[in-house]
Amino acid sequence: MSGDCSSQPQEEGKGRRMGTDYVDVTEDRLSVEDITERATSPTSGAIGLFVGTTRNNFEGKTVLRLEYEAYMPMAKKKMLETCELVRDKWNVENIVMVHRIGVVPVGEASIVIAVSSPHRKEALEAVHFAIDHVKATVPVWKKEIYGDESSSWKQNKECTWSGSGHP
Amino acid sequence: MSGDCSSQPQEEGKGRRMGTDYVDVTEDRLSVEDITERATSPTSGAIGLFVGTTRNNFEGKTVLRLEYEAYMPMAKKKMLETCELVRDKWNVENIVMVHRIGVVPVGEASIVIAVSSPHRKEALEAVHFAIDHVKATVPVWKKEIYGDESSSWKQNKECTWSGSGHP
Amino acid sequence: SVLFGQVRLLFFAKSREIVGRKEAELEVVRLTTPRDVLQTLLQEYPGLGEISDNIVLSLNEEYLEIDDQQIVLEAGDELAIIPPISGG
Amino acid sequence: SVLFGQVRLLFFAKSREIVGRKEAELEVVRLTTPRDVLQTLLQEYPGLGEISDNIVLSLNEEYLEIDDQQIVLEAGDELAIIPPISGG
Repeated sequence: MSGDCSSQPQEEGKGRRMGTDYVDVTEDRLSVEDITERATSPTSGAIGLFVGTTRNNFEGKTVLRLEYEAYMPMAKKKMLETCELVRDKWNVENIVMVHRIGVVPVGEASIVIAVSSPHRKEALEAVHFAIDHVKATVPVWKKEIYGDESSSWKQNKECTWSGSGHP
Repeated sequence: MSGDCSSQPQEEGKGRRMGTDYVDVTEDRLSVEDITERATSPTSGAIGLFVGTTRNNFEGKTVLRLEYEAYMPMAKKKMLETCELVRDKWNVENIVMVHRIGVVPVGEASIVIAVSSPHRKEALEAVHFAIDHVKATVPVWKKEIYGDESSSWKQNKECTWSGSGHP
Repeated sequence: SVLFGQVRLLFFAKSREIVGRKEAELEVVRLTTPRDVLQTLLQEYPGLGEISDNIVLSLNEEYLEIDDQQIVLEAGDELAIIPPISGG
Repeated sequence: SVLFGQVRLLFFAKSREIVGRKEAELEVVRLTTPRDVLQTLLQEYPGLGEISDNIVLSLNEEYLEIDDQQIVLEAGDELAIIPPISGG
């Protein structure tokens, strides 16, 4: 169920720098090092990153593990659309976003987003926008499994069709 | 010249969560993975990171390498003060900041800052503030060595006693 | 409004658990609306009624607006049931 | 304004290159100002004149404000010459 998806390098012009979008959805453990390396550019001195990690509790209940699933091709498509929106707003070089699916043990990363830019303000703002947009648009689902073996499908508050008042 | 410096865990109260400040100045290559690991908390699902990497050019000149030096104890002290200011402003858990000194090859990281928080907005804003404050206050110096073996001591624009109009 | 063929259905997360399968086929009409498609789905899979206020549909990997006036379905189209997302 | 002893001087970056050493001792008075300390430094190390508009001093790992009215130096204090910083 793993695979990657890179867009063509961005053309110069329209205020855009050269740079690459790389998105992936994978069952493998995420390597922050590899993702940082992929975002690194010899012409951009700043990399902003967001790492989402799984928590060990929810409203006082012990979380044993998490299971993620994705609508794989659409998830990658929406991640690449997020990259496009980032490039509309900020002058960034490389954008890397990788989501892990399957069982993700507590404390491990479920998503890593890295954006390089000549300017750290743009790199950090772009990462912030990117994770917000991913949470609102990318078809990936998380199920929490609790200590009593009960479980719950989570809902991002950024998701506009979530039930209000739901977790 | 390497060493580390951790503060005591923050007490609860005054709006502060439990958490640890860890700062270091080292001649070793920085591991984004290790620093992320150190910032990770089972109770905080978001980690914001900033990675500063060395660039291969400055105003058209090829940069061969960079050399950093630090006023070691004061640098760590100012980094810990930055951690304190972050905790005054944001609800964060662990703060990790490591600066590399000595020769840093082009493309490698000179600084990594990682902040974990229950809320990604706070983690990312805290990282942004932290790198801005570090650039303005931590006594570390960077010398660029160019292709013609000329060199230049750089000046952060955030440094209030820089010469105006200087690089 | 003549039935013309089958689209491929994909179920995810809670909708997959309710229906008990990941994929199915659905007989549809060519000119329809997202709301009518949802009604057809609920007739076929009544269990989805439990979450019908909180699902959206996607057609060929694009979200459909539930209030869209008209959509055109082609045989082989991929229609997915998307419960509230929780990635990141 | 009597000389009372020596503080430890630390030079970094360009100031280190100009002076040609990392550390030195400086005879100082006990009650003084950052501006007077800088003047004493410039007399001792005239080469620093080139960068004197763009350095600050630190005393025992705390920045001094050049306009501070009075500082008290103790023997063994650590006084550092801090050219514009460029970390990060």
